[in-house]
Amino acid sequence: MRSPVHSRSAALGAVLAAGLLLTSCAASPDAVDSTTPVKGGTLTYASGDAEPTCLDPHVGGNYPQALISTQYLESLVSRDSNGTIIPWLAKSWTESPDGLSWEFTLKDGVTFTDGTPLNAAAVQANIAHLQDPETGSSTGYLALAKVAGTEAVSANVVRVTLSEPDSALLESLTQPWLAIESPAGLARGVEENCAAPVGTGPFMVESWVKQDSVVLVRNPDYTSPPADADHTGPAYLAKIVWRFIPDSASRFAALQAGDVDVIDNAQPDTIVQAEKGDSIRHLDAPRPGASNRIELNSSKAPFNDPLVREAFIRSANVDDAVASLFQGTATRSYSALSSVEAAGISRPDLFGYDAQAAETLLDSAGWTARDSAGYRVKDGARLTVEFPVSTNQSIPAEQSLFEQIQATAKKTGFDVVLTPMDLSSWYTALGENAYDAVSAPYTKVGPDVLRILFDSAGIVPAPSGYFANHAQVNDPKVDTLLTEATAVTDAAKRASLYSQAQNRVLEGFYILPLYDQQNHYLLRSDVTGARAMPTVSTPTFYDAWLPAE
Amino acid sequence: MTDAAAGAHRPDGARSVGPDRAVPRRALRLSVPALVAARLAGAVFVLWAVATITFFAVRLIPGDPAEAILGGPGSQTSPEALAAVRAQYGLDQPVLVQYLAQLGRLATGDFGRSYALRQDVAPLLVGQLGGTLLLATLALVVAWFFALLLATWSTRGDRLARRIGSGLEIVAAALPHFWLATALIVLFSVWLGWLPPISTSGPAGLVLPVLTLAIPLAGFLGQIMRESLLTALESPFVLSARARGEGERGVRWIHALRHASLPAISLSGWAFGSLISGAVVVETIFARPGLGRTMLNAVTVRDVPVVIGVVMIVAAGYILMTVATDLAQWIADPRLRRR
Amino acid sequence: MSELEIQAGLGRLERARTPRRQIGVAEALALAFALFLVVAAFVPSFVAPGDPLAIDPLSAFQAPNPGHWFGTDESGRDIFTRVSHGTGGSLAIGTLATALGLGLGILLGTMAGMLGRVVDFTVNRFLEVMFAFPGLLLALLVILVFGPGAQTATVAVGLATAPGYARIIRAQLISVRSSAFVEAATVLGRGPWQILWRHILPNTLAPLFVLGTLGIGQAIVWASALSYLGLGAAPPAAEWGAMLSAGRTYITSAWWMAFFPGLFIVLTAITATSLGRAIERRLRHA
Amino acid sequence: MSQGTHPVGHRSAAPGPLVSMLRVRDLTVGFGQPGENPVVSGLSFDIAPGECLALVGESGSGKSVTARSLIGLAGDTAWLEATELAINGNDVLGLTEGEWRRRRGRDVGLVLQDALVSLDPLRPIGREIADSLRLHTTLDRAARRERVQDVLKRVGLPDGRTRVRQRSGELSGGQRQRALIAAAIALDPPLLLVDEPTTALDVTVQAQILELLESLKARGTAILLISHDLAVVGRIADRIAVMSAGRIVEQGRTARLLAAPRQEQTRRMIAAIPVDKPRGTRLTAPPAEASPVVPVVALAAMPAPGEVVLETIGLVKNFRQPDGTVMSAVDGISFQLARGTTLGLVGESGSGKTTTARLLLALSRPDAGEVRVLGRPFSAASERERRRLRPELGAIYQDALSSFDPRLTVGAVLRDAVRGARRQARPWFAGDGPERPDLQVGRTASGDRARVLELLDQVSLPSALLSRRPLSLSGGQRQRVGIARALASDPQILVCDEPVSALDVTVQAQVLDLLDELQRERGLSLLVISHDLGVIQHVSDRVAVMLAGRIVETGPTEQVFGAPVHPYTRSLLAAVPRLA
Repeated sequence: MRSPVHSRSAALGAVLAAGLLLTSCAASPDAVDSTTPVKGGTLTYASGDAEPTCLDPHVGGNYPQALISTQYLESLVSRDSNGTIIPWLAKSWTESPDGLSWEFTLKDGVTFTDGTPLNAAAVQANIAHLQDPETGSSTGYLALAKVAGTEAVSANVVRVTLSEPDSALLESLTQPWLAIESPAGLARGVEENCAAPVGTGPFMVESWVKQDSVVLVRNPDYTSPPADADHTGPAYLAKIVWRFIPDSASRFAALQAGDVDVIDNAQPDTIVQAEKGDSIRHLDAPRPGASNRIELNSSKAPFNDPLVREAFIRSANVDDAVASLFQGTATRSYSALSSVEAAGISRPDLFGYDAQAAETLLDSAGWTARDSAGYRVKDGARLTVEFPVSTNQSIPAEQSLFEQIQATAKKTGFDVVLTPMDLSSWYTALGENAYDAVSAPYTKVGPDVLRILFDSAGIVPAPSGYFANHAQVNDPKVDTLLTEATAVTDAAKRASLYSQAQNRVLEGFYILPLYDQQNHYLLRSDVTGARAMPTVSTPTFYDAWLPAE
Repeated sequence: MTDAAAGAHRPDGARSVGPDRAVPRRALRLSVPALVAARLAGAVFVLWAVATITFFAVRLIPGDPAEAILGGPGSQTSPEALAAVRAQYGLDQPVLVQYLAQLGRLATGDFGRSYALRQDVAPLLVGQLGGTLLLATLALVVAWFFALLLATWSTRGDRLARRIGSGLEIVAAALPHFWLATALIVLFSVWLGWLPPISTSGPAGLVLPVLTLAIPLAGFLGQIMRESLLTALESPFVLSARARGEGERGVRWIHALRHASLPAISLSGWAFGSLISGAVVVETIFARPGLGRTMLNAVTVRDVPVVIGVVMIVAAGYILMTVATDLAQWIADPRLRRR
Repeated sequence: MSELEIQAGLGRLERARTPRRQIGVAEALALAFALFLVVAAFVPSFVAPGDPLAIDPLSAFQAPNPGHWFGTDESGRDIFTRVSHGTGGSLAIGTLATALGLGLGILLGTMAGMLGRVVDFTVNRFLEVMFAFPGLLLALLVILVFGPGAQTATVAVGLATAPGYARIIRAQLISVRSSAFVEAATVLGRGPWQILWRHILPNTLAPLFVLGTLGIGQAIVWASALSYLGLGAAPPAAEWGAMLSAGRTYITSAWWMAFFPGLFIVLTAITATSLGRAIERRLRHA
Repeated sequence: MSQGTHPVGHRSAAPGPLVSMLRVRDLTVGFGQPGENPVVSGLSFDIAPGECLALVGESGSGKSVTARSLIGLAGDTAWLEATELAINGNDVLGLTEGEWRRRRGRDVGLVLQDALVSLDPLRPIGREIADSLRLHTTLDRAARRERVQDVLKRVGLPDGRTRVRQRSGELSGGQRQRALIAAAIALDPPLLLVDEPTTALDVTVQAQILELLESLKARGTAILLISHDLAVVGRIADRIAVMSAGRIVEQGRTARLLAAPRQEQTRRMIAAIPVDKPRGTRLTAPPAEASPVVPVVALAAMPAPGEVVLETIGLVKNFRQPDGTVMSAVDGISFQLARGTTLGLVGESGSGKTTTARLLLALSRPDAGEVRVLGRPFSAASERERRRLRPELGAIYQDALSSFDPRLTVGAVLRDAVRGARRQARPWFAGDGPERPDLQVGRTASGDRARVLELLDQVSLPSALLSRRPLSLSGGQRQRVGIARALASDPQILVCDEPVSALDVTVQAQVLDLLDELQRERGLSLLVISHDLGVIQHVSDRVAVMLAGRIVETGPTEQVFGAPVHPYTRSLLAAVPRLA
């Protein structure tokens, strides 16, 4: 393997060994020598995600914002590839014994790119900003739900007090949606701050041409890389042009043609194609949090019957579908959590394809008759599974996967009705409880995502109709386990509680795990030193450099 | 009766159905200022109607615009925030009041604020307009060039050339933009690697988008030019010119092509609309900023002010294009000036 | 001006020059393809006996080969089978949209052409306004209101094409109504209804057949464009536009997935154009 | 046969002059494979400088192809053979396109018939005229402009400064024709080919154009004049060659040929000319008889002028002009048509003839005045009331083709007319209109076909035409179908609007004879509208002369033609081309 990362320090070797994700395709001998980073150059990044409406990830808080803000904003803490929380803007932190108070000591001499200093007041302002309803934060707001108040212990030390213990606090704080921005920047108002947030990161937002690109330039005074970074001081690249190319074929073609250097949302076929040559490298960075799974709506017929849920799961030939559609770029998951989450447990025994077992289960559930089309019927009603598909959230290969599941489940007698929808129709369908199965990604650092997805509190929709517990798991036992896990600080105990909760959910056949949340980047092989953050797997180009022209 | 008097009237012998139709249907020929005023009134009417239709069509959209403003149904919004937004955008007013307010704002050039992009619509669209105009103008020029080339080539010689020309044009005119764009990318970017598959800052990035828009248009224009070129080449005035010793090139350039371009000019209004429709697809595929892509995105996220803004700009563009077309015809065809 | 008006006008221009002749090679090919489409639409299993939805993950992404003429898609479905079975859906969308557009066009055009100056003026202004919305934009607006889907796409395309039809029909009606043979019938003492029935309607409606043929091709292209943009019929429905849209994702590794559905759209449009013009020629020469 | 020097061909057909500006021997032209389908064969003639040879024949006789072949413009698909073809003593057989191009406009000019379409409507005429100067001389712009002014003066278009900027559409018909001639003679080519130069023009304008050609001849230009009208060419041609089916059937000095035609075709064409042929004279030989030009003394058979069947009282029709002013197309016209007679309405373009015809047929509504039919109100009645009178009023149009529904066959057209007539003839339907039991008796659906055949027979058309569409018929046949349709309701009055102006002279003669026969057999009353004084003189009992929407003179035909009172009538009559 030739990868420049590989040829570098042993410290990084560990990172790689942990599965960090820089897989190079083939050896390219001429690149071996170029180990000295080159300063300058412009890297063009093509994102297949939607163009953010606001570059400040506090506002709303979605993945496209996380992708780009990783380049210019930084969080208090980060996470390394082993799942250990590491220092970033905060050089150290302590937790009070009761778990209700945390003190963060900030790095010295860090300034925002507008020249204002990073201090305790700035952190306070950011937390206040996230908690201010006017900001319209959703992800960050949720993550800080238990934060009751902040206090500047000294200029460099900030204390965060909680209303109840939160074992997930540090994990939450690693996320880009909780990054620290310049209070002066925030004070400019939402509009200006959305156009060009001011942070401490290695790059700064220079300009943003809507529907086209955001131009980022190097922060010459950068001093605050996370602990797992490869170098210190300013970034090597002089400029990043961040483009939005929603069409995946165009995006890949642009990469092949050398018009862009990095693309995200790489499709399986393009990955396979790229791996055949040596001009493009593949970076596989599954997102943390939940695995990609089909959630079965247990609140109404037919999936209120566990037997039917199990029958559906048994009738779905996921393995063959994943193999054909993802062509080896995705691994089958049997877990509720992403494979990067250490707390995840895997239960291959529960999710194997067994059409015979499915038939038997349906028979015993009372769905014995079949209609002329071959679908099971009971009391005159067909065994229909309404499956709204969000075309925004499911990549084409995933939509094809659903089609294949539809085809295999049909043999058992399920009438799976796939309805592709745009995002707002999809949310509406969910809000109206007009679904039996659904697949929705959820990205969050740490196993606390289980609470969001499976706690019965997540069934009650927000005023807008949004809720996260799509399987509508309403199990007091699960609730108890998850609440307890949040409050526990002991790692082993916490792991055990999460593991119990997961087993209960998995054994209840509420979900059909498919694979990790796919997150593939393709890079031209002359891009050296780029990596994905072990937090939410967004790419960072702080260590990246391009060969001199 | 003198010679001159005959000009005022169609010769009796011309048709059995007579002077009733010698006077055109739009009987009232007006003076120039009156004509301009009528044109202006017509334009204002169309714009008003477009705004009205769009406004009320948008009323029919299911869902609460306030939610859209707050980031769509997926975001967690409080009832207080919704109420605040409704008041801020005037959504709590009666429909008629909102309608009049909207008209008033449009009349002063205020297109409102985008729900999704958190930006005033007018500057946003002005920024997007340039890209689309550049694309459309280049496509129109290239299409005219291709059409002229094909029309003159295919009318030059034998029947085979004419068949080939006609076949090419029919095929070109039938090519949907989305398929053509894909085919061009596969051919020129993926297989040959000659041209970038997306728009880049340099002129090379414009080649494929422009070709995508220009080829089908050239098919249409070419068919029309070829047919009218043939008609012109067979007309008595061309025979007269030949009888004066005019050669093939002179006949084409001095006489025939001018006649052949007249019907093609009159199509420019349609061509504009077709290019705008095409821009929606082309800008999406080639990742170019522009009105088409803005419109598509706005429709996808139901960003009503942007939709209204794009529709208004396109309608205004269409009206301008119609005026320009009339003007071009008026310049190219002196027969229109006499009336 | 609309695409249809141009197409219809071209047919007429061509007619002025093309001598009447036997069915040409192009027309014969168009006729053959049209026949294939009709068979595929009504008895798809006759053309392609397989199941268009039958998956076979193990034979996914096969390039065209003797077993799969058009190759297979990402789920191992046979593309020829899918394209053939998609004919019905695509033609249905095209036909229904054309019927809707033509129906509205007839309604508006007849109103304008027959009901006197006030109605004519009103309808004309309305059409002017509609023309200020380029076709796809109008369709997008309809979709914005009613949400995406095959039915909406059909309605959207129908509405977007209606103004074009209306204007052609109105012009045709006015031209026929003021033609010498209608006056001659008046002189012969025919009543207005007799004239309408015997002369005006047949002479106005005959060209509609041509328009309809041209229109179906156009409607299919438009509906496919909407599907392509993710606003029309959705996968796994074997509709051409949706197949093309799905196939485009794999364009760099499996070009056949997008190529063949696209080819059928193009061929259908060409066929509709050729047949429309051929019918036009024959109608006028007959 | 020796070439060139032979001044007078000993072939009887080619009495040529001494010096030949154009010399043609055995010219054969065809389209397609060489030798196949000749449309012109074996033509031989000469034209001397200052001489005018007229090539006369009916449509399709090959006249125009001949003219175009002589300037090398017969077309890509044409082939041409001749033993000799020389212009100004230079052999032009087998010239390349480039060589031809250098000769066109310089050695030989061509004037086409319809100046409106023969001049580029988008170019100012100054440019068109200067073309040959630009192409064949080295004159600079100013010199060319100078020459254009001269040429314009010569063709009788003064005010050259403004004229050169005008385009053909801005000129009147006569001016246009002059400009076209100017473009052809800008370089004074010694040979001018003129194809139907006066066909679409009014008679007075026609006379002026002929004078212009006369003056060119006087300057020594050799002219080949092509026309279908012997009367027109008689005026300026020195010699006439009569063409039929691609061959010259007779050639000779004008006076001789017109006075003593030797060939049947020539005789027929001369006989067909209506000018100065009294009312009732046959213009065609009856099929059975061989003798030409038999005056039919049938006047006695005509009913004495009596009751007025059609009457107009002070008809006025105004139109709004493009510039907003109001023009009276018809300005207070009153006339009466007596039963069994023919009234001829004559006038030039724009005189209001056609508007009058439309008012008579109640196709448009008069702004003042009234039309009465059989003594009843017609224009003033509602269409419903009028419909009862319509069967009494048949109409024949100039453009018969466009008056037929293009979808219908001849049979269907006539069946429609017959059925309509039957329905209208029902007594209860006819109301207070005239009772027409004659039409009703035996008129059943089964009788319709018989009636259709009867009508066809009356206009001498074979029943084989029933299944044909009018588009596939000849002009004469179409006009006969039109007449048959008009007769279906057995009308008392026929309004004929330019019934023969689109037809060849011999066909015109047949149609005029047919109308005459029908009138005598059925006692029809005819209103004939025409711009052609010859036709009017021939068919009318009384004549009304129209000028600018008014009737300036009216009276019995012999009186108006013999002793015209109004100066306009006099000028019209002076301009009529006559054979003598």
